[in-house]
Amino acid sequence: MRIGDAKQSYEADEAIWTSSTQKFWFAVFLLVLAVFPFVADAYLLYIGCLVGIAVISTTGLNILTGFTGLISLGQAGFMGVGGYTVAWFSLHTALPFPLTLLLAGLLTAAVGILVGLPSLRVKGLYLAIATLAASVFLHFIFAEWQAVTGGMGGLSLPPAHLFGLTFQSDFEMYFIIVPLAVVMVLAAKNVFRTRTGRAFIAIRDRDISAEILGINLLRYKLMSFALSSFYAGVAGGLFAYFYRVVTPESFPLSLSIFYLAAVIVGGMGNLLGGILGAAFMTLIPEMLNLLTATLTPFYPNAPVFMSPMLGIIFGALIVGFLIFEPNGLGEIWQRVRRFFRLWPFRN
Amino acid sequence: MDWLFFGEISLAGLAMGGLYGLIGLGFVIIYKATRVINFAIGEIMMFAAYLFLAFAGGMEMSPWVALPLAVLGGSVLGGVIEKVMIRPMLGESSISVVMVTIGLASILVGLVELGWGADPQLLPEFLPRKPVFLGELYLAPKIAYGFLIGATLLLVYLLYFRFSRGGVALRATASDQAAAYSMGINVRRVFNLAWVFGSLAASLAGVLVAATGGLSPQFGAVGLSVLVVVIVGGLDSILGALIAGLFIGWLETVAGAYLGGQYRMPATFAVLAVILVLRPYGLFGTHEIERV
Amino acid sequence: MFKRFLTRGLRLAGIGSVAAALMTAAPVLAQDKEPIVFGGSIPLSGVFAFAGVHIHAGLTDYTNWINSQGGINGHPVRYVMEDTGYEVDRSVAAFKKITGSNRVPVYYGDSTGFMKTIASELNSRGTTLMSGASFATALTDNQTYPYQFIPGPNYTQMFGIILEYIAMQGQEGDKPTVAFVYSDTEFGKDPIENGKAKAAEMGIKVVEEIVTKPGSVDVSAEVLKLRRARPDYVVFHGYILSPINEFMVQMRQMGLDTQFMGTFWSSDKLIIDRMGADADGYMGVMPYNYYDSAEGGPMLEALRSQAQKSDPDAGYRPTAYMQGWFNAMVWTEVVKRTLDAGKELTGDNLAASLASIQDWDTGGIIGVPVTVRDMSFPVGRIWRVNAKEASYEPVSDWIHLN
Amino acid sequence: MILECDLTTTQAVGSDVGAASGKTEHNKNILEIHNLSLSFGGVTALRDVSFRVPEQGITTVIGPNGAGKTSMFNCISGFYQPQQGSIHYQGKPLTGVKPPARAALGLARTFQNIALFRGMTVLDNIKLGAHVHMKSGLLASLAYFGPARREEMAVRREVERHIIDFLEIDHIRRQPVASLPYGLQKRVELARALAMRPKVLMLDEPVAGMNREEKEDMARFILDIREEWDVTILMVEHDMAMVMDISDHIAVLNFGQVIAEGLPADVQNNAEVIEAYLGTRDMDSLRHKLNPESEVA
Repeated sequence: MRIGDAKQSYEADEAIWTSSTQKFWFAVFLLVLAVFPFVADAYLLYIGCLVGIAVISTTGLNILTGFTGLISLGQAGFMGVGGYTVAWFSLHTALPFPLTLLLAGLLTAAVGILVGLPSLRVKGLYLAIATLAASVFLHFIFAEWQAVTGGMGGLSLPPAHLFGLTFQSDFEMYFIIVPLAVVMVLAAKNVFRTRTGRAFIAIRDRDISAEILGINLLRYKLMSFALSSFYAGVAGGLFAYFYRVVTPESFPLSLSIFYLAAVIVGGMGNLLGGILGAAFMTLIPEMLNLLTATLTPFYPNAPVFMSPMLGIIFGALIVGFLIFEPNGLGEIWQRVRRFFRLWPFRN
Repeated sequence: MDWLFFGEISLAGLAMGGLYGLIGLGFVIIYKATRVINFAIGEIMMFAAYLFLAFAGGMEMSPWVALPLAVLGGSVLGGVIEKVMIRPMLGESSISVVMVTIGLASILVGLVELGWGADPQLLPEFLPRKPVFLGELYLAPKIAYGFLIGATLLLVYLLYFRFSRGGVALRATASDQAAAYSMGINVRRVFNLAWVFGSLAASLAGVLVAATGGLSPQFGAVGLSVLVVVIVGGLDSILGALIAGLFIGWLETVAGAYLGGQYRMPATFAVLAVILVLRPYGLFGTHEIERV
Repeated sequence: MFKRFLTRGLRLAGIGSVAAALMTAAPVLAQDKEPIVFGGSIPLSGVFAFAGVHIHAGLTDYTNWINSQGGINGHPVRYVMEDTGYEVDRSVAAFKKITGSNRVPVYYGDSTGFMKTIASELNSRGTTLMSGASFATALTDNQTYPYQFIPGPNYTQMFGIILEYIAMQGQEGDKPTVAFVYSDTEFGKDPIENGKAKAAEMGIKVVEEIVTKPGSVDVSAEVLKLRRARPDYVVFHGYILSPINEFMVQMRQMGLDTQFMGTFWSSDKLIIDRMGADADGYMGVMPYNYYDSAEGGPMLEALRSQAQKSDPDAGYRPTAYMQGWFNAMVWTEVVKRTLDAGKELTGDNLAASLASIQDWDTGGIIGVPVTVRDMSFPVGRIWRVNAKEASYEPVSDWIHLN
Repeated sequence: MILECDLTTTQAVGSDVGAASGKTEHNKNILEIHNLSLSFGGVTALRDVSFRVPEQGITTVIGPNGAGKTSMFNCISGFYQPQQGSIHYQGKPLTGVKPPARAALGLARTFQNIALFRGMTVLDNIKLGAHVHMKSGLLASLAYFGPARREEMAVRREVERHIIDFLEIDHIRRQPVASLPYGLQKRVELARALAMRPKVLMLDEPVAGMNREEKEDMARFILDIREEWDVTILMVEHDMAMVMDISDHIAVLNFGQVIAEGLPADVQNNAEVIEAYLGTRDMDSLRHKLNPESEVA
């Protein structure tokens, strides 16, 4: 317990950052994010943008799977809907990027609601498989609806633009992706300070009791699907602007599993954990490359033998976290924080 | 309409469907006893097929020695998986357990790449090559003989579960874990046995499927078709797995032949979607009553 | 199997040791001139790894060879690569990392997806010319991809070469029929529309068109379709191995005497290694001479001796190795032409140098002098598997499309 | 102040059952159950059950284990759909009204096996009870500042002042519910039901598994709630001492049927009830009856 954190008002008590120390560190964090693109090299900047997109998508999936307890294997498909929406509007209209991204989010939310419809009748794994079916259908549509999606070859799109400015380089895209990621994570945090978020968690913990306590299950499950897919759609839209190409092969099933893994490794039902998970999982291949490069001088065929390790590490992380650290990186982070708060008085 | 063609296509599909039924059986055994949905079943199949490749190809054993060895290897793998990864997850939410099997799938793919490389492989031939004709209907020999071997194991399994002690224990555990426990059945052992038996069926099917289609670290994708089979049939119904296996195998092949290969997955997943909406617990599955 | 596993490891160790040696060897050769960097996103793992390791070997060996020849106009060559797992986002990451810390005039891209994705960045930078594993038709569009070229014929051109060959086989007045079998991927679908148009133009009838998933699938039903269509030729595209083998074996079991053909990535020796006697008679279109072909030429000899030197136990080198080597050869030629003209190594200048290539003698890698058209080398030859010799033998002359 | 008042009530009820229940008997019935039948497959859970719940009173449904009491609650909550019969609430049939709508109408409840949301704090669990009375939609929630925050703060104020203080759980409001002892969990569940602003508060075995002290606390809370909140209480309970002490009206269920209904004193002397409880058919409830303190959850 900290000294002096008694609150004068309920508003202050329910704020996201309840102490000035927390506010200070958040401000520092924002400052770092703002300065980063000016000091980072092209490679780090690119990775930074990738992490930003992954954070948005992971947060969306966390809302659905982590907080509402509805497992989804359709995240990549939803991102694809967002990506193609942005691509189509960029090619056929002159809409600026905030509008195309909004449309991407909304259209994906609509698709999410459609996919979520069976969620009242089917639960748990059956629902997961329904989302898997959705991703199969979406992939089929991406590949076959030639007129709109460009078929297997996909679509190439012009850069994002707003008020005559275009956002083309990673440096420019960073200023779209990262602020959006921050805003969207904060918005998700807000949801869990209100009745909507409580309803999601109640459904996850005990859906039947939640219903008897006055929560309309279908309504909130669909709302969770919509919200989650909105995030996925925006992430997919950013993906499209970032790479400027969308093809059916950009959104494979393995990407859905990647995001599920990010949620698990980060911590289901923990927004901060989700962010950590997204960053961590995005960085793993890069860390592995680094390790390979370090090993190569001593062990020349390191690249060939290290590469399959990625799959093994990826799987081992999922299994290991589930068995040994089911609350994920978010929980580890809390432990570290507690340690430093009490340090050096206790260890 | 060319009925002979339709007949041949259907036959090919049903033969493949028989193998799906066998894999579905492996899936259902594990689910019935332990309530675990095993997303790694395709990768277990793949692992056994690579073992076969190692024994029959690399070590140049007779395929008829290599086949049982590979299948045995696959079942041991199933047992080890249960002990190491599934048992610690007892009592956790089903989502978590499923994710463990997804993680496991990724590990198995990595291990296979490490051991055998990423190159596509062909299994040494061990099935007769002489074309099979049923009346006027042509059937590719590999799938015909594959079907026969699969069907034999299936029959053995059904008899085993009906009459043997282990089979009874398995069935008892499946119908009521607590009751089985109080009757002195070693439930943990049964869990382990279920994984061994389930993986055994999957392993045999894995070798047979790889023998017809070839092998690569991406082989596990066949697990998706199996998922459709068991959901349509009902996760806890052996009969459901067999019938749905035949049906899905047939549908996949007919859709592929008449509409094009890109329609195989959407066609079966459309059936899956309809089943999920109309009978979420599958055609033959048990509907569980929920309690507050 | 353990023995094979071991030899595979040793072979790879050989490749690696050369790569390591290169880091230290390059500065020795430097004649105080700035090194020229060959960059590469190389798929050492993932679904394309079987080719990636050999592409890597080809690029590595070429780099060593050219440095032993004094580099390019006295500039030493440095090959800098990173593994991508054949995933686009990692390929892009590798590109950013490598181009971030080096000036990279030429770069190897590992997939069509990557090549398309990186195009906008490449165009806005204008510093780098790129080629790679992709023979995608779309990349020959110079408007959209001004800095990307194809180290051979694109897939449409490969179909063109195959169709020309087929047309030549027909008895008078009687054109053979053909069926296309391709995978349900971007790679697989690439040349199909153009291929059908070309066939129609040449009066060759496409009697069946079959789409399958790539890799391990049961194709019995598709075989039954082909059995009814009875094409004289079946052209595979978008596969590496499976299910080509299964089509061939099953159709022959039915007593059909169809001729089977495939495009570049389906014409590796892997097919012979895995299928054995069943591969006999299979034909592929290949722009380069096979490593073990009877052809000769100074460059082909140099390649063989360099390959021999880098890994004496490896023996045969697959087409992916040839492909890697040829890419590097073209880069060298282009850089050399640009330097000779006294120009800077910019994307535009390099592209212009490439376009200027006419009747270029590749020293036996390609059997005829080649001319660049639309950023590709539209040349190739039909080869046929002789299973007894375990090799491909040429059955046509070099076909140079116009 | 509260403490004083409820002690006297308990004593009064204990000493003179008739007097306590007499005052509510004339009130009209807020809930009427008519000929309710419910079965699962071949198993009959309720058979032709009828009874009434007088407004403002404490009505208790008793009966041996498996008599259908919880099924009864589930029918009233709308979670089970009875095959026959009807439930009238404030004179109107509830047929076809979905569970969340019933909650909004003022039917609140607790659960036999505590159904708190383990992933939330005590405070959030209680606030969840106010869900049906809140309006913020998804967009307001995302924005937070503005209507959503105003509403949240209003609910927080209400919950803090009227419920958390009242049930004496201020010290645990920030704790996750999973870490609380059983008795406190039961109290948090009661708090959550109160946050639903109930007209009828349904309590499923509110003192099961509690020690004597906790039971007395709970009885006191129940009586206070009835007094201060103008609530009708419908309760399922095994603890006969408490049931007889605080109930105004009792319905006895056995094998899915109502075998007696009326004032505690009447029910106590009913031959069939004695048969049901003292007869050898149900050892479990006999044990409860003879030695209520030894009960463990």
